[in-house]
Amino acid sequence: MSRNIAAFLLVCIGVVMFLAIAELPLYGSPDTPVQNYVAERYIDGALSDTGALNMVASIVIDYRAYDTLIETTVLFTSIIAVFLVLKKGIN
Amino acid sequence: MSPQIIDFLNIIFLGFLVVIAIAVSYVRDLLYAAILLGAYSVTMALIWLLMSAPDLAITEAAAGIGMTTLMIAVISKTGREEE
Amino acid sequence: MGDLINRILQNYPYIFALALFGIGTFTVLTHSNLLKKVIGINIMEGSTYLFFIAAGNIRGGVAPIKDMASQGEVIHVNPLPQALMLTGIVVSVSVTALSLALIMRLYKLYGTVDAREIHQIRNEVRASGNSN
Amino acid sequence: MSDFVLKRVVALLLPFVQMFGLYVIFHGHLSPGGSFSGGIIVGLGMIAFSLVFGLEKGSEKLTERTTTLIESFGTLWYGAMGLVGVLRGSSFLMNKGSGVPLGEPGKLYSGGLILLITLGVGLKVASTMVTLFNALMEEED
Amino acid sequence: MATAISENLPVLLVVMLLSTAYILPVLTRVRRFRLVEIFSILALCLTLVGGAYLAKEVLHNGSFHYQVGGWPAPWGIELVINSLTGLFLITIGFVTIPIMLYASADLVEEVGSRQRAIWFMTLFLLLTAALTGLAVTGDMFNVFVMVEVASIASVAIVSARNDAASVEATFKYLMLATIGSGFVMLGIGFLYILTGNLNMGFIQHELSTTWQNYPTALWMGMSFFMVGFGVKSALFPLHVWLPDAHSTAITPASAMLSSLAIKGYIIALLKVFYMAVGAQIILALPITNILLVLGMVAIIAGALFALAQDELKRRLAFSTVSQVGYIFLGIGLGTVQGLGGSLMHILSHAITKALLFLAAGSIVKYTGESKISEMAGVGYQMPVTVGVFTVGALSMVGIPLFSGFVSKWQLLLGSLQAGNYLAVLVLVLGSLLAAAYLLPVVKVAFFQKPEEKPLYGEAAYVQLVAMLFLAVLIILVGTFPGALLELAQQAARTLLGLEVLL
Repeated sequence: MSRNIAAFLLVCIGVVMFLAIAELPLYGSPDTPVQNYVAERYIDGALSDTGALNMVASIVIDYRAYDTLIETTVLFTSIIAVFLVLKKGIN
Repeated sequence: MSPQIIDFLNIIFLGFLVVIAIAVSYVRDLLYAAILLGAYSVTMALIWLLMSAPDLAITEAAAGIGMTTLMIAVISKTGREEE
Repeated sequence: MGDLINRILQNYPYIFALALFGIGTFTVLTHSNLLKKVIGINIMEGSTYLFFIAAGNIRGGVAPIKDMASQGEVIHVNPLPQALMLTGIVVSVSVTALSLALIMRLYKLYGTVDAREIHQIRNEVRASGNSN
Repeated sequence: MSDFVLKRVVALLLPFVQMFGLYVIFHGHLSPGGSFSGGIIVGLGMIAFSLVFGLEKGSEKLTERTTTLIESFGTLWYGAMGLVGVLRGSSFLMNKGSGVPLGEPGKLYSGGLILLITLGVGLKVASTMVTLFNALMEEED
Repeated sequence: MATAISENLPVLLVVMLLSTAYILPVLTRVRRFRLVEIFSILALCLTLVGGAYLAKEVLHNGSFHYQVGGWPAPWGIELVINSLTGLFLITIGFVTIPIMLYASADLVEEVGSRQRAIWFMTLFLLLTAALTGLAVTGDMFNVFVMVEVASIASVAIVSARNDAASVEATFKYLMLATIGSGFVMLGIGFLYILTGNLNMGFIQHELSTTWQNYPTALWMGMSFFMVGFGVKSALFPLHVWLPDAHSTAITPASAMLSSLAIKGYIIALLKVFYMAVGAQIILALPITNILLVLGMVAIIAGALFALAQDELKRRLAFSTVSQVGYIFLGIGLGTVQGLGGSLMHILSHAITKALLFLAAGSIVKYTGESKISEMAGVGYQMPVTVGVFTVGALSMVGIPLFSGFVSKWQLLLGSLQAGNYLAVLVLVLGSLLAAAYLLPVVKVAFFQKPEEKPLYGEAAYVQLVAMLFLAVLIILVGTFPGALLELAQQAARTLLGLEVLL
């Protein structure tokens, strides 16, 4: 029963999704909103701004380093959570 | 490679992803399901390579295999069969 | 109409991404086996990476790594979605780790990894607690 | 017999796996890869050691206390690197303006704080993988 | 040094909480456990001080921006500190300090061992840090990462007791929270594809000219956000995880989750809707109407479910579903009064629900009874605890001079202003139902004689202090809401774009 309801809902959502996908900028074209001034600065300026050849690394650990700090925290959180779930701990 | 070939390969691999995702629902043996998850990650890593994201490819492959390892470790304790 | 279908077909990675998202969510919601649920979560999160990376891709673009040797002009794809999805992968690893730990704990407490059976056992325990 | 072969092969392969993981970590700013992927590879190498040579032997090499310390200090190290910028009178997590030399592009030491941060996070991720595996496999109560 | 701190205060608040959390697990060998607790309470107090300072700055000088790493806005991560930030930071400070104080009394005994207590406190601090980060952030992907830390930490603290009931609830919560995260991530993806930016201000700027080209895609993205944050903040039909999780967790955890964690996601939703997409577009899309309807349904349905429960903590958990409905109703009204009222309700419900859960936890623990019908005469044995519970209940009902009245009055005025008389009716009915499900507890506790002489006494000294602190806070906010109400109104004006973002 719940399986049928879920399938029905997903089909409904799917139809709307097709309409939404048709409105999105075309995949793979070089002049979508995504390839704008933001991406340009990362591609052209990363080497002089951060000194790293790999632009992904320069974004991850320099331009958006704060995100990566929090990402490391996510990992830390999950480790502490696993401890809390599985271990008895010492007194 | 020309963009058309890349598109073609992309579609094949993406179709493969969908097949794996559906297969997970029908496999009764959990070990197979976990291995399918590993295959999912590796296929995805191939797609990242085709979409020129090597960083993501290496991370996805490593993370996927790591998760499959942990999952198999859990399955080894809880049993393989899905009722 | 033909234009609409053409646009949809050109955006094929988004279709696959949303389809995978649907399949993943469906797996999580309908399967009673907890490990299958976790695999569904992984499929779902993988589809969101596909969505982002497809957005940043350019046909004929090269990987966003500067090559000191090459001289010619090359088009690099947008590196930002790739950086974001690295974070996304870490998040899904963390969630998977926590859910596996919870499955181990549930197995120790209930002796099964099936959500329906666990629910049944809980209800029985609650009912017997009431009668006392 | 097969156990013997497995042990020999793994003992032979593991150094290379670890070297590859460290390479991925150290060259994160030059080539694909980085702290997270490299850290997972190193961690998976250690997990393979535990799987083949036994859990006790594995956790002898890396005790729970050590991994907890690495967990905490890997993340603290990141925060401390961020504070360099604050102490220099500029913004949190600043790299270029914080007075750390950026180095020559393309060389191993380039990118200023990027290499240092990658190293700390890579170690942390490796220990995370091992800790996860040990916690899941451990028989408690 | 002082200037370095005050200039970098927004990010340093988050980093200070995070560093405290990083250090805590190393401190397992510290002999005096009390020191560890004081250490973490100190960090929370610093957050309150910093938050109050930021709120004061914002109230006088308007909102300001901070660039992490020194990178200018669309490239780096930008933090935006406005009145919304100030209000939520103060809420965080008000609620976390008493909860931590309360927890310090019997945490070791509740969770099993000292090390587990330290892990619990670590997760508590990480949750606080993530909520602080959500309050200050101005970047879409930063919102996602912070939400992720918050959900993993809040999922984990549910299972702190590690018994059969709580672990099952935890797993359910984790699965639904992760599906919510997936939806949020897809929503961010839609916004990113349409604008090419992650910075909220820039997204708004890009969308303001181009959004007519893709209304369906934008609506799809917005509904993804609504479902994602709706699951996490227990909007009515998506609340299924909440009653189990909040009623089986240990007392400090359920107080924290019910009062703050849920509100953090609402703050994130507000940031996405009003700071990233912009009030004009949101009010033009049929999004706020959906929220209005869902909010009204949630108020009534949550209250009816609460009435049907006999277990005290479950009743309070369903009451949270009902009160979250008030907040969404205010958001759905889309006027300054309504939005200001719902922001005020975030604060007043946070302190009220924290107090109710702490008091209920004490009652359940010391009497050993979890059913309301078996709590006859508790009030004679635990006069202070039941007394503060009464204060909380009156505030929840919305009696004048208690904090709940301030926010509900604002919401009522907002509905009247918008000419929405159905909303007025629902608000009044919700308050009556709140009286119907909370006041019987007080009646049973104070006016029914127990059958046999009970053997229990009052809760621990520290716990009483924590609860009295919250009770005094409720009355203070209810009597002198001036500055806070002004802050909420200013935040509402800022969000609706009526006050120019500085």
